[in-house]
Amino acid sequence: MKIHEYQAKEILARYGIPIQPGRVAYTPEEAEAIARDLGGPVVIKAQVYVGGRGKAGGIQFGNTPEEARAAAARVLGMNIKGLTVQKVLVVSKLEIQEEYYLGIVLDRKTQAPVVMVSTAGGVDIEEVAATTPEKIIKQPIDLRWGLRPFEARNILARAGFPSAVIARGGSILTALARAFIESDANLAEINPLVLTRDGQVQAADAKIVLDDNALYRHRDYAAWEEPEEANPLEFEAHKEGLTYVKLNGNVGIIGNGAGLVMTTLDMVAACGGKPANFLDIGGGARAEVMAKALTFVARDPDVKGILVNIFGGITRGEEVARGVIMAQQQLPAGLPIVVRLSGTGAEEGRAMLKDAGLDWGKDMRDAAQKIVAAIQAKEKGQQA
Amino acid sequence: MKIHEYQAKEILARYGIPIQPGRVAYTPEEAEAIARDLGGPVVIKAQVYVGGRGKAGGIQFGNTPEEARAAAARVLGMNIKGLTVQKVLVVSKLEIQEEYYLGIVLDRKTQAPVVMVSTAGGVDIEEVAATTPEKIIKQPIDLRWGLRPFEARNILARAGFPSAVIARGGSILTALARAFIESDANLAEINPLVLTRDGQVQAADAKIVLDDNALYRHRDYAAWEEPEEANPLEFEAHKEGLTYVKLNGNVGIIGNGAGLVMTTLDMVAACGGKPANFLDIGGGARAEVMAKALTFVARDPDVKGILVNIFGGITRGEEVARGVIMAQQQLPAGLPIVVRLSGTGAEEGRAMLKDAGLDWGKDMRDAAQKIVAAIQAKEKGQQA
Amino acid sequence: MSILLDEHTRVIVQGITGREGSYHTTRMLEAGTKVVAGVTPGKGGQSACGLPVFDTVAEAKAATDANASCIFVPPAGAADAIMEAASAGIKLIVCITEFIPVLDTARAMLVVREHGATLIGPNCPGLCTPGQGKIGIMPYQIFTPGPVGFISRSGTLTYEVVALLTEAGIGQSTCIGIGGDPIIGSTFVDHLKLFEQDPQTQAVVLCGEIGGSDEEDAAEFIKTMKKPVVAFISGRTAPPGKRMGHAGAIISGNTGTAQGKVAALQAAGVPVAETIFDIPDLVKAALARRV
Amino acid sequence: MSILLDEHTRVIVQGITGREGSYHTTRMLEAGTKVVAGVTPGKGGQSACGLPVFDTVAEAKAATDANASCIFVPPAGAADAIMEAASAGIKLIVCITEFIPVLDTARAMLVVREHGATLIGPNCPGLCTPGQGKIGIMPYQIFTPGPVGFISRSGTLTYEVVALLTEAGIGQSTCIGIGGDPIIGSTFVDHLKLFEQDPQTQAVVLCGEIGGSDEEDAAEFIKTMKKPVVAFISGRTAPPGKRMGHAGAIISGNTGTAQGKVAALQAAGVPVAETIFDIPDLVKAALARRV
Repeated sequence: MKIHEYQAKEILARYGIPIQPGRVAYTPEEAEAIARDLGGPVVIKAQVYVGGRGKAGGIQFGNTPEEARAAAARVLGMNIKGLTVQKVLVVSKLEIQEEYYLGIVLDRKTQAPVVMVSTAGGVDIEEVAATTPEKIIKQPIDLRWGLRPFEARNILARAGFPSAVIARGGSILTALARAFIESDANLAEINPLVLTRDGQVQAADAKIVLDDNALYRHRDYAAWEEPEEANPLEFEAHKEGLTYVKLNGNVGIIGNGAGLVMTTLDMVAACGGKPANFLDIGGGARAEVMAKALTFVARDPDVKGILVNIFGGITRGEEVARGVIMAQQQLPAGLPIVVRLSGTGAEEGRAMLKDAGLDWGKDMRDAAQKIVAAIQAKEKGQQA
Repeated sequence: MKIHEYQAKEILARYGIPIQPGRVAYTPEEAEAIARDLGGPVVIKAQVYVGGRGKAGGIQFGNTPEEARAAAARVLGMNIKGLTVQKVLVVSKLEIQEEYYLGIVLDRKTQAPVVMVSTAGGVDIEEVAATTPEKIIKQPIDLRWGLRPFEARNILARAGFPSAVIARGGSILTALARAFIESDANLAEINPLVLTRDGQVQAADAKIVLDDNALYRHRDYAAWEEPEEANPLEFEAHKEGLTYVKLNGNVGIIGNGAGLVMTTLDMVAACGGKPANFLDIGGGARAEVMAKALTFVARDPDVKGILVNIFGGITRGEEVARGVIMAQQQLPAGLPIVVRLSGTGAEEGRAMLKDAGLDWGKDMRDAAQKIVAAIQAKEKGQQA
Repeated sequence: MSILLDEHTRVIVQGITGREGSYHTTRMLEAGTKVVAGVTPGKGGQSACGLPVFDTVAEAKAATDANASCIFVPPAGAADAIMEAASAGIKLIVCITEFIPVLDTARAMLVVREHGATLIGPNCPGLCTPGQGKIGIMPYQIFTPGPVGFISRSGTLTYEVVALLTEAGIGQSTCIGIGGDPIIGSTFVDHLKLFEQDPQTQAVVLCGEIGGSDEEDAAEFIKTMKKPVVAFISGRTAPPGKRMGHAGAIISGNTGTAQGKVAALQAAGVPVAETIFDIPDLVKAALARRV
Repeated sequence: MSILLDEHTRVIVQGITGREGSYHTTRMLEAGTKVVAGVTPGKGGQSACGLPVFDTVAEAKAATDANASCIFVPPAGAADAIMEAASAGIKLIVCITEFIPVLDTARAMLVVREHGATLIGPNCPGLCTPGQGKIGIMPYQIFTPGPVGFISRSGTLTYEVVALLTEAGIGQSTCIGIGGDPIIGSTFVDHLKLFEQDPQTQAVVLCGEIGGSDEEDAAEFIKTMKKPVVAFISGRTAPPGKRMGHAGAIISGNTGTAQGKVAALQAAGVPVAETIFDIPDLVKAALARRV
């Protein structure tokens, strides 16, 4: 789960990592009031779930409360990579002397969180990794220990951090690792970590991605989930317990098992169609879940037809068929649906579908070809 | 640091360990009110820092609020092993089916916390250890992991806990280990852990001893420190930063370094005296600390004379002499004091003492003999 | 012969008294798997699916001499169950459970490695040796014994492809679903090594997907293999940054794309099927080359 | 010869820029100890006591080839400092710091053991090899070289006894204060083993105290030793359940009493001094028997 910069900083602050004072504003007036409270120049930062907001104009400055208000007015409502800015973080401006990078990411290969630090901070770390990889020092964390203070200092020393930053930076990195582990993060980074002109070491920006599977033990963080994603359907699907990803095409796709659904997407594409979504109903779904999935996919106005591809195991063909028939009445009239059933209960399910007048495919390819053809026929009909 | 049963249970409850509902009462009226709130029969338990309060009558029962009041009236003010009961814990009475023992203690040899469990609960575990040691299963905790749930279940299974208690008892033991480690305990035990007639598993009594050296990171627990010890001087000494232990004799003893002070005690005893206390001023003490230690020791009415034994290293003889001379005016007139100085600054210190008319010993034995003789002479003089 | 699961495999089921655990234990027994006991803390001494239930894996192992475990424990306790099995000396651990917090899996892996055990999964369908039985939730009736080893990160896709192979008359030695999580107990390479040594196996089918670099690592290893490998990669149409159902199926920046994996495998001389329907023919050709 | 500290010992001081650290570093240098560098995070590049200061032990070791460390870091960071030294490959670590939380020491010991290092302390005065130097805070002028090894759980008591030995004309090979905490890095037995092997050492004085069972363990080991040992135990008048200054000096129930320790040592044939004034004569007698 992605969270906003201000939320990531709230986590860091719980672990004693110094951050700039500031608060979130939803209106220019609030931004002005916060700037007045803080005193002195402020930074207005768009709170959206995408990177690169600086280049997009989502970070602006104000030397006075009035300027802060004007800056917030420019940033609020701004569209950044398809996302509308609905809130900004207003923080005191730092007098920056140096910028560094501290990050921890879950590494599949070492099967552990890996610390990455660099004296090249304040810039895109993937770019640093691509162009000057020697500027990034990496080290896996032994999860039995966490990152011990001496290890944090050693990493910073090896990366060439100046002595003045090693002691406090080491404490911050140790705390960042604790925050990562105790919050069940997949990613936690401070970029930049800044050394200010008056010698403070602070986290000027932060990014944390949490493990969805661990949210059950972090109720406070789970409450931060927001329908602010590029597509609100994904947020709703998640709330409904459906694994749904919005795509750009017009063929709605439902299946059981992530690999099978991905393969169905690929198959539709191979047959000349464009998938509108990924939807995995998981294992052992009952008719009600199937019906919910169908009506959910149909809510996307781009969807011109739906392919259901089920390989029955724990999931039973009759249940799938029953679910499709249940949903049929609620779906837009004339929306093409092709169902492909295989495995447990496939015979029975197919018979039920036939009785209900629904199309079915003999295998995944056949079904994919049928739904693509049905949509093309319909579009031609509309054009004609 | 010792804490009371109700405080230990507060810690356990933070870790999700089930305990009986109840509160602390300072008066019989409060006990009655709590019993009324709880409803049903209650147990009134003396809150004192010693074991064996049950045998001493410090645990009583009340079936009604009125009985609870009467029971509390009997227990409050009771003297248990030299301690006056100032508060009682009032809790709902459990219908006990079985009693077990769960404990974790710091083990010097394995250099780790060691889990000890037994199905022989509710009795003195040291007695079980002495008479039927096979009934106690022990296992060290790997501090990198803590005690993992499966390890806790394995220990209980090996100790012969019934299946009905293994799942919940395992969770409780895991939580007890977390409480031990995260609170920096030296000892944490639940005795008894009870299986109630209605199938609940609860901590009916609890004891936790905290590591004094780690209290700086547990401010909330440190605030529980109380002047309720058998000797209030020990509590005050601790607040003053002095390492002081009250003993039964009449020779006040002050020295630098724990081993040296213990040896001085032994030497005084070997010379026919009886030490009144142990007081270690630590390394590098200044005159002010020395003076404070002297006036502190003299506050014990049993003290009939004081021996100061210093081997100067970081601690300087002049400072010691200056401190003794500073304190002299505040001490009871005619109280014999013998100072033995060796090492750094000893010459200068001895000269200062001579000028001030104070006794000194050429070595530890000589000084011990002198103070014992001085006290005996004075006592004879008083008898004559 | 086969790999991992053979006639010497004696299986316990952790979480046998749960809905999933009892359902699939019955299916495993029907498939001929030697399931010898179950484990559910607090239910020791009871029985389930006609098998004795123990409170701990240690007790179950001592009583039945089990050497494998199948885990159906819910996510909050699944990593602990893996550690319990590994610590008790169980050498083959199959964890079906989905949605385990990934750091829990990472911790469990420290114990699995320490004890030299093999973990399949988590978030996997398990494995199947046709004719011997299965550990996990694969539908046993679609399999048929034969010369092809099969490894996949997916569940239902495995069934789909195995059904195609069986229809085409191509039997399987052992089929393994390694799981869809970012951290899994054993990788393509681990099992390719075993198949390379297995006398029954004449060719291997590898079904990969987007995310991570297991397929790229496999391609590197295949360069050193004597037996032919046929591959399929799903997720060619998946966009970057989106988790496609499996927690591990995500393209991060330029890494983990289907295109990259296909290219790596092809560079290692592996024929990569365009669609799953091409797999049987590619396998037949591979087997023919082999003979 | 001597044990642990000899002419090849190159010492760094962790916490060199603190009050205690800098004071005792100067004393160590005066005693002829080869102190080669200091470590204080955040002060790398500065100098202290005429020595270069580094941010990390790893850097200090790389620059100076140090093989020993003396730790004056405050309690909250001392265990981390021990782990840092051990992880950096320092083989002799002397931790002077008192009041370290005992679980911190227990954790540090896992690392010390893993790296095969020797830890003296914590809460100890360090060690001294007369004629070579000292690591720690012992007053160097009271020592004189000779044939007697010395091990004690106490600081000032060590000085007291060493002064008596020196006055009696009995010199020392190496004197070690092992520390007064319940968990310490090295025990009487560890050092008895080294003294048994050391050609210079002809007899050993062991000063124990109440609490724990280190003295009992030592008694067991002494039964196997060729060299004579003389012992003294302090705390004969200490009551049970009271912590006598040292966190480790506490009688729990019937264990850790002075009487028990004296009896165990005597049963192993060790002469135990009634008071410290008896020690020199017992040592002379032991040396005489030896010759």
